[in-house]
Amino acid sequence: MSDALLSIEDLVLALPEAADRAHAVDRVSLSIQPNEILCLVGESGSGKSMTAHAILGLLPPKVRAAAGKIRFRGEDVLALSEKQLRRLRGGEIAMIFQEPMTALNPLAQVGRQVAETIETHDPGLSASAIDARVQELFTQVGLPDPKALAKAYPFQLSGGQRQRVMIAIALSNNPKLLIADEPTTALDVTTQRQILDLIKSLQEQRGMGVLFITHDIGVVADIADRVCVLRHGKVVEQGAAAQVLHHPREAYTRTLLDAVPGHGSAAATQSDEEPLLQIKGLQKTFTTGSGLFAPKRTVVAAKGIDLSIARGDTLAVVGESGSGKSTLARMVLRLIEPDGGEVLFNGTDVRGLKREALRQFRRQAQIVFQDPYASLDPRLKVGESIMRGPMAFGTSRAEARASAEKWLERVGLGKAALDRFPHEFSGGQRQRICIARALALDPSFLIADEAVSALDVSVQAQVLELLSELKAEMGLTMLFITHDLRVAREIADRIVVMQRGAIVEEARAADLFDAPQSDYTRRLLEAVPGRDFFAGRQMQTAG
Amino acid sequence: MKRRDFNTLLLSGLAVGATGLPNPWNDGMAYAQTEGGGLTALLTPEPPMLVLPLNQQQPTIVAGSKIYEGLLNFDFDLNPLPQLAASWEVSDDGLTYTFHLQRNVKWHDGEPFTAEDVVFSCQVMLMELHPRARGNFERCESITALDEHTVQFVLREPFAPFLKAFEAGSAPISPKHIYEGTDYANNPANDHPIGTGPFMFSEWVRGSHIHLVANPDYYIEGQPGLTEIYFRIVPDAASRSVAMESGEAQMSCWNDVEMFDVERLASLPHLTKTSQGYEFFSPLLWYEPNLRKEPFNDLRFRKAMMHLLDKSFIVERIMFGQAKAAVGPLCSTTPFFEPELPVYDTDVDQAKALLDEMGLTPDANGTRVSINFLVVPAGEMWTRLAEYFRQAMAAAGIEVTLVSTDMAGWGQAVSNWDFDMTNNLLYQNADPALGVARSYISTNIRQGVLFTNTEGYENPEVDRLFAEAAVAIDPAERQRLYSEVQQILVAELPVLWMAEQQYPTLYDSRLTDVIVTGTGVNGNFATARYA
Amino acid sequence: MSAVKSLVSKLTGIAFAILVIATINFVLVHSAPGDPALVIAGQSGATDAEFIEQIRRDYGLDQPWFVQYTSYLTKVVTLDLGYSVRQRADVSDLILERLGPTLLLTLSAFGLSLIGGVFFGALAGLRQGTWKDLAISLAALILYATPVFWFGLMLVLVFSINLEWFPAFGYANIRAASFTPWQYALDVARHLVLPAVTLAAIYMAVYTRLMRASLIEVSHEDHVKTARAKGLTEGRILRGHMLRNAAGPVITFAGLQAGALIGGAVVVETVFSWPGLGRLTFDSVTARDYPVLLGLFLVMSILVIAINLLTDLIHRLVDPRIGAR
Amino acid sequence: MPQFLKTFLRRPAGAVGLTLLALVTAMAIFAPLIYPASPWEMSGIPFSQPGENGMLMGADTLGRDIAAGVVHGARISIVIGIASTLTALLIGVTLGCVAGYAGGALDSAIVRFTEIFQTIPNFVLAILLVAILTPSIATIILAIGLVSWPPLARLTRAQVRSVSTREFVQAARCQGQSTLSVVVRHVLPNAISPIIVLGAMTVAAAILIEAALSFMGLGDPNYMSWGYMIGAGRTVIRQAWWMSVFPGLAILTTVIAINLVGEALNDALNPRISRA
Repeated sequence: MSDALLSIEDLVLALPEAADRAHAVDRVSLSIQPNEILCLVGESGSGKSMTAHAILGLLPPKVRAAAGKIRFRGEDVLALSEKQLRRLRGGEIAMIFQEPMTALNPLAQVGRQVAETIETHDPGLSASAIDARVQELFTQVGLPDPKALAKAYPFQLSGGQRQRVMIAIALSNNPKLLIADEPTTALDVTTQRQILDLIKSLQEQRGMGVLFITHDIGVVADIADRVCVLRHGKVVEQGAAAQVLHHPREAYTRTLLDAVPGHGSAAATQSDEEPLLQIKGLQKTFTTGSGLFAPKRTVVAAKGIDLSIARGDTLAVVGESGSGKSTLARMVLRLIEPDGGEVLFNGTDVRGLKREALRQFRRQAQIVFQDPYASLDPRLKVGESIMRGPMAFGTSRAEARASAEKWLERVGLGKAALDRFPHEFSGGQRQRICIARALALDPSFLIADEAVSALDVSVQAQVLELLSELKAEMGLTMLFITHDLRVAREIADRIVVMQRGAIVEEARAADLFDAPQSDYTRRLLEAVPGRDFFAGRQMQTAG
Repeated sequence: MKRRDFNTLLLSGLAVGATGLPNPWNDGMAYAQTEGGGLTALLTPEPPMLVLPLNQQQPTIVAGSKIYEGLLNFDFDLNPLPQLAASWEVSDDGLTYTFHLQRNVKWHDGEPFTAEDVVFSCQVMLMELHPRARGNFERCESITALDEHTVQFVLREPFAPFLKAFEAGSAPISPKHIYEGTDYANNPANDHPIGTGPFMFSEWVRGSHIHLVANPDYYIEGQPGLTEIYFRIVPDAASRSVAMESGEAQMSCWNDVEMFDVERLASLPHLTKTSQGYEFFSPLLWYEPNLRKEPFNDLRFRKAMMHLLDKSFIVERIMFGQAKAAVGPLCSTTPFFEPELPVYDTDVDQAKALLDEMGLTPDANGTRVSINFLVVPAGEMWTRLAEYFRQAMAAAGIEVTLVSTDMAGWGQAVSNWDFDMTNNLLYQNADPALGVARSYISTNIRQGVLFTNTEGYENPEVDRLFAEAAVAIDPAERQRLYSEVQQILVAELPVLWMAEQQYPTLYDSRLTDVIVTGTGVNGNFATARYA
Repeated sequence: MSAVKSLVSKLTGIAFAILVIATINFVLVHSAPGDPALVIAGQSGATDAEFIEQIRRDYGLDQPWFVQYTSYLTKVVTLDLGYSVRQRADVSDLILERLGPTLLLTLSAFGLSLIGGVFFGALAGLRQGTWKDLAISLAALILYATPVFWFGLMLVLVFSINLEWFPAFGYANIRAASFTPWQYALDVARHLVLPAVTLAAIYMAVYTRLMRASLIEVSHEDHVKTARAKGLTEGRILRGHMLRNAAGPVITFAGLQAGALIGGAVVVETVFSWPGLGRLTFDSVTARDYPVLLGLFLVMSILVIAINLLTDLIHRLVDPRIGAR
Repeated sequence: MPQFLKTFLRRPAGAVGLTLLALVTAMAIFAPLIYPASPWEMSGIPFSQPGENGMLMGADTLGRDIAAGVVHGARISIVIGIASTLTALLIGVTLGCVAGYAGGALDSAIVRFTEIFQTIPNFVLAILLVAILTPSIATIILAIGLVSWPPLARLTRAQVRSVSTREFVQAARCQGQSTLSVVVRHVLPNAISPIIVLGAMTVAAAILIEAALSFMGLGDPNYMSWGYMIGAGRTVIRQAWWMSVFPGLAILTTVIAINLVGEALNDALNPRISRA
């Protein structure tokens, strides 16, 4: 271990007293050799980011290293002075972050932000030399037209370009160790693929050590040389990637691997009846910024969308951000009014419905939203939130209460949840409450708008399973909005792929995966992290 | 801050100055101060113009009276003195007034001053522009120039105070060759007024100062004694006090200095105070009830109010001694003043007795009657007077609600008789017929017009006495008539007279012969000089 | 292209705003009960109804309101603000001669409050929780609650009456006529200190609080962490990555406060006898000088819009995102 | 609401503010008991220094007791502060709710109107309104209310808009609840906290505007007010500093108290909104 680039020994990070636990990280030990990628994987709250921040002494104000050592090339980083640390930061150790929009200073030109890093660590360098270096870096990270781009501000770049700039900053002083803290989580899947490839290739070119932090086992499968699994601040398992992924020793690791969606839908009942929902030629354009002093901008969210969902079917709408998939869901429920087209539910045009008819329609069609924190009224008890719906349709309070209890039991929370407030529940639990709320109205149609996107992978798997069960039990028809092809594959019978307000492809789930028709779908599929690994793994389990 | 930045800041300040601020340095004017015999006087507020025939606001007269002159001037006892008229005769029947004008008088533009100018001013220009002058010259059957230096006024009936009409502020003489046949208000000469006075207009920087210079061709040898006058416009009272204290200004008059500050300044060695020079105006302050309304139409109520008010409190505490308790409708400085008049002592019990007699008994809260008081919106003294009135009335259970308004609202309410009680202050203009009768005679009850008999007092006897006294020629006869009317008025209390305001004039102790007439600072300052 | 379009939309907005403001002002001023003709008459010692009628006729006060309104709007378009009967001067002249002092006062106060607010706010935000932060926050809290006119009086009490450092009232020394330009500028500057500090102090308190909060927020932003991860020194992080970012919202807010600033100037000008628009407003309200009031409100509103544009411009310089959007 | 109260009082700002505010309120309520004589009573010796002649804070130019004025002045400040804020709330919240929930052309019309109203220097407008309507308690309340509503309207609109696009409101709409029920039960309760806080701050601002109006001589002449006292003391500040100092301190204390309470309210109300 002595020749390790970085070794963390029994690191303990203490949280402030008011926190829900004493240690963010508890006796974590790991090491990174030069020229290897170590993936630190774990769900939220596992302490993976904290560990990474500790290496550069960038812990939040009230968190401190209580015990252990962090050795970088033999030197204990925790014992360094602020000045010595500054020499390391951006010099021998560089770091990139999750959210490239916020990680770059919005008010400074990106070239300047790179140059600044070079200047700081090499004060003697001339301005022209720095400029040349910036151009070179931009070329290396694959940015087009480096000269012009250097003068751009972050807001003028795309998400992927911003992350490339971040990488350029990180590489600017030829670091020995690169810490990448969830660098692709905020990106669309195709962009994620490019960035992963870039990091991998740069690592190989330069022989850097990389500490790559992620929650996505797929990503791990794609790039890791070695893997370290964290849970609740403790190391569960670590070892060579092949070893950990193919032959996990610990149950938790296995759970994580199994939880990755994409195995195929539970039921594929096909019916030839008249479709429950039919959408014809749906149009929507958003206009923003019509203030006194602001010019207008337009975004096309739907241009002539046609689709239909058969009774008892689950249709997944997949698309990257800005594709218009969420707008579509909201237009079906008339939470957003479309500009044109038809939405036929049971043959009647939803767009023509007025007051009471609309109310009755909404009872039939319910929705579960993405953000479990925003979708429950913080001022209402959980039971009350659920009961309001049936009561609005004339159910007596006692009956509504009984039904709410029943549904809470059914989603696995127990009736005690009835009298508690939303903030007492975790994200996954809240999503269950939302499902209970939707189903309490006994709908025939359920829209899930990114309903599992905000959840950790193990929780995600549970909620998906619950939805599948409920669907089967109640004969629900479902419209499932997601950005994640794997999730779509997991739950849907049919999949629709959207891009910039238009449908690119529609197919049965299995067909789409096996034989994508459009280039875009193909690109999406290729970008799915760990696709080969999981495909292989599925074959294994199947075979 | 870097020095360069500071300079930029200053420069921007100067640039601003060039657009709108007074920027007196660029006319190369050396500021004479006292050494050269110049005077810096305060002027409050800034007058709208200096052309006396067109505007008769107080500050206009203070500054304009150095440029324009009248035929006569008046001493402290209000006896006539020569100004543009060197001498004059009044016929025995009191109908014909003949004025012999000064020789060698020139307008400031060099044109000679003649009798034609006087005829034009009195017969044409002032008749159109000057309401007070119109009131006087309307009485004339004819105004004629007998020769180049003699003017004769013939009245339809005798009018005893007619001579008082010839003071500069009441009848300023203007140049015929400039104004005849023009639109007076928009005559370009208004920006550079031309008169016959000892000082000539030089410059006016709005918001800052008015500059007058000595008239080298003035018709009296050796006058004026000052080389120039600066009238400084200082809008803030405290700043004016500071200016007087530091000697930056050498004269203040009228309301320039707040009353509570007067004695402090007067005690400074470099300043002299006089309250002489306001005799011609003799302002009288009173509380004015609306006699058309209950309970003010009841003499007992007015008497009760009079018993509740303490004149000495007003004089000492509200007016800081810059006043004298009034005894009746005439000021002690106005001719035909009658000192022997009944007195209403401050006596709450007597007031209560009167109210009881009226049947105004206290209710559970001790309130006998509730009235409104319209506060004069002209400054602190008036507010204090209203507040004092409320407290004084409260002593006998009269509940007073103060109603505030702005100047226009006040004028509207008072002139349209839409008020319960208010304050008023009127000049007596040197004769009861000019400044006193107007407040009490029933023929002057004129809705919509301020400073008339707004309280609505009617007494045929009073009407008769005032009318006779106005046309009587014999001073002793007039005294008898006016004494009688004063007795009646004090008995009937149409208004509650409180104080004769004594405006202070403060000036540099080295100045002599400044306040030499009954019009004081409204005089022409020809004689003023440094000792 | 986009810049021209945004400029056009801006100017249309301003024109519309001015029209509405002019209308509101006109309606307000004309619902006043007092009769201006009476005041004019009273001031010239006049007592006859005929004279008053003549004044009404001369100045169009006898016209129906819509005639007065249309003629007013027409005049506004041609930048003719009318004529003040009472002051016997063109309203534009009256306003122009008072505009300088008000601009000098409000702009100095505006600058001072922004600079001071950003400085103290940044200091407090950086030293969050220390005695410096506590002292600054407390001072800001107190100043924020202080009536501006009272604060001015207290400054007068301490700095002019007791210490005699600065003149208590006025715009320039009464002897200023004989000064050289340099002396004059210094003299005005000396007179400016107390009013400007008074007006600035209250807003400085506001901006300090805002800047402190803003800086603390920025200090938690990811890009600051990035800057740290780049190995920059704290000073460099502050200058390069925090101050500008934190000052943006403060400047925007300051622009919104322009109206309040002008309102504050009215009180401050009254306290310090500063010969500006504020005093003119008050004098005109008491005198019911309609033309002046109408002109004043128009000019003040334009002034507010102008300050808004100015802060907009500053914000554009500070934040490149705004222009591009 | 015990949790809320606990959070509120745990803040030193809340405790101090509430204490001061209670003090001022008590002063207002018990003024006739503390100083039974009218504060206008001119019975003392003019220009008495603080502590002299039995007058705690001295006397003014007419011999009126400054301390009595300060105590009685609390009434007018509090009454006007609260009443004008209620007026402003009525206008602002109504317009803001309508604009925020209705959206569309009505929304942009209200927004424009509000923007323009905000452009007018509000204190100058208040001066104008009071002068035109002639100064009295009612007109002062109306004028302050009329110039104070735009920020409330903007905040209400922003709040209503942001809350009504939140997913739980959409969920409530999907549950078939009526528009009124959605607005009253879901939107308003979740939008109201910052409005309450701003309302508290508006009271403080209203007290300052009232004081400034009185200072400029546009107060109701029948009620002793702090601004009036400072205005009356301004010209004699050389001779009688106490006439200006004490009423000013009274305003300062009251406004600080309200601001502190507002801040504590903000802290106590907000975490539930953002985190709960």
